[in-house]
Amino acid sequence: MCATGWASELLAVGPGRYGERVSIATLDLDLDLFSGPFDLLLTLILREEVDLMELQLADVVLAYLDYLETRGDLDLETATEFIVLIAALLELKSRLMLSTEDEEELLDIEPAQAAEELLERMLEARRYRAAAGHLGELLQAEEGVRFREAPLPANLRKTIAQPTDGSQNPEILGQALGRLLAMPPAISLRHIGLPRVTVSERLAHLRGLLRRGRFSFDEAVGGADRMTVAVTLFALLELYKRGEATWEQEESFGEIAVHASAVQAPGYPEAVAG
Amino acid sequence: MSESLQRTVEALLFLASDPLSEQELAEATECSAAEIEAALQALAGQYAEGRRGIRLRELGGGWTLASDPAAEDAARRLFSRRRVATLTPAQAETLAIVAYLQPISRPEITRIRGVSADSAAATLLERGLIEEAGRSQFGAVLYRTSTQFLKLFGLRTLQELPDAARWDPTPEEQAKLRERLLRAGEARAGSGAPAD
Amino acid sequence: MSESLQRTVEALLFLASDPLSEQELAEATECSAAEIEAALQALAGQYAEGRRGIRLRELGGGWTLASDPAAEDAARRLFSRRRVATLTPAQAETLAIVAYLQPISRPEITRIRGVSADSAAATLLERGLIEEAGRSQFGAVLYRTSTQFLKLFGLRTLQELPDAARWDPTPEEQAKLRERLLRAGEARAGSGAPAD
Repeated sequence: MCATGWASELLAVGPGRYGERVSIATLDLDLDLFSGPFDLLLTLILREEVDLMELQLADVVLAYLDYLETRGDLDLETATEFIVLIAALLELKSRLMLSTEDEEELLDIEPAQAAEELLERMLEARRYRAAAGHLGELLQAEEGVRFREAPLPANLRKTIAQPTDGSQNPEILGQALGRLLAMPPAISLRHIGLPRVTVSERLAHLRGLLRRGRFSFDEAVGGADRMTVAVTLFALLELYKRGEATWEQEESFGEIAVHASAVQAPGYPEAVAG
Repeated sequence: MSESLQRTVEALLFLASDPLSEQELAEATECSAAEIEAALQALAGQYAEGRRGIRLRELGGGWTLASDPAAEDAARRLFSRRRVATLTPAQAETLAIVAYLQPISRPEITRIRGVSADSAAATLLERGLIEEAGRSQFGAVLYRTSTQFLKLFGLRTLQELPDAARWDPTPEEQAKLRERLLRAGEARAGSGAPAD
Repeated sequence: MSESLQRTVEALLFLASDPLSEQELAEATECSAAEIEAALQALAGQYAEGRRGIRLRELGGGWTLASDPAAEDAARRLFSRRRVATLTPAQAETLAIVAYLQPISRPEITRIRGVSADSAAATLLERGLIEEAGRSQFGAVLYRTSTQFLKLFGLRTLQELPDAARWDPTPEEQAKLRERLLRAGEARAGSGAPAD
């Protein structure tokens, strides 16, 4: 690979095409050239300023399957790598899709900073890919050089002095064992960011509100995340089933007024919407 | 005298499968560093390219004998196996990361590559191109390249590897990349429905 | 032409660890028996006694290269010194696991280390520090330390092994050594990616 030209080469590709659904065919990617998600992503972003959201990953998979077929041999390792790569792209893509909706929640870093970090990681991956190319050339240059790998002649083997008794310190064994006893630090699951909210918590919350009289569903979930809203709805249905609460809604998407059931037997509510 | 030392050095190089450092040769022959250096120089003259089927090479921090590549066709017929299987892209990349950043743990290699390096690392270990180098403070096994790696890749030391920064884009190119990345991000925030 | 054949024959003899017959050489080089004979004769002249540290010998119906016996003292010093070489981190870990938990199978050692111990165990076996001790109920070979191990580490019995509690990072943990090692090993292998 050319040492410096790749970036300008990639940068020189044509104008952007926003609003179009980009397929792998129009990108004309040589899949042989990619070795990791950063690598592919870098090229995708540089080429035609492709938005990852516009790219159909299914097309990438199909193109790759075609490519494998034309090559004739199914290299399991390469195929596995590709699956991992697509999974990584899917994850990236789903994050991008989420980020437009829940910007405040998920984007706790500035776009500029995010771009900077992404750029750094892509360049790092690129750097070692280039270094790998160089290693390949070195290995190629040594083609045909072999080394002798014969055991020592028997007469020599017999006369080699054995290490003397007590020459090794048993403390190294205790030390090694101590290192193995150390538990690795627990992995942080913070980035998954699942809010934990249980139905019983929301049941208690709703019952508390019910004791004060009528309330609107919006009041009950004011400012909560989607997961909490969903679980609160479950809790409300549960209260209805038990005959503790019922609700009214004047119009579609209108306010849902919740109040204690007049009778303790289940009946049908007027509308359920939200 | 110096001729007998030269013969002894040649015999040791023939017997050892790993490269021998000048210090090891000096200790084994009970000679001075200068004498060893002279003997190696004389040997190098004898083994000058094109005169012998064996070559004297300075590799992996020492000296070693290797076959002349001209004999490769015959060697392949005789031993019916390839010298070194070529590396897959994943293996080459993992090897490059270990070579430049050693000692380095598997999770760290995975972070840089963006995909798991476990199977590639296992193959490199099995082929003796990388080896363990202790553990990180969190208990992850660290890896470094081996003497075997230097030998097979024709390197005397790791310092012979070119600076990895030479493959980075120029500051101007980086600025352009940054700009494009930012613009792609802005367009994304403004653009409509996702494709799939 | 005959000089290039001579070099190829020399390379093949250098690479082979066993004697090569003239027929094998003829097949590998795709030359006639007469040509091989001539090449060997010319080589024998080059390798005439007293001129080189390597000798060409006819042995068991074939030809082989061998080191000059005059270099034997130096070779003994070289390889004895290498033999005493300290244990690599992987070998020390593997040996410690065998020493404290013996008898123990290779899969179990791997589980504790989080990475394969095959090459380390092979070296320890070859150096006579560990030995086989029957098979586990699942058919895996079990290992224990050898008498040679006790001697090398200056121990009379295994009871003299230092108390591992001295290096225990979490002495408050109550479970048995074996269970704790397995748990920590599995956490290392399973977690995979503590960012370090």
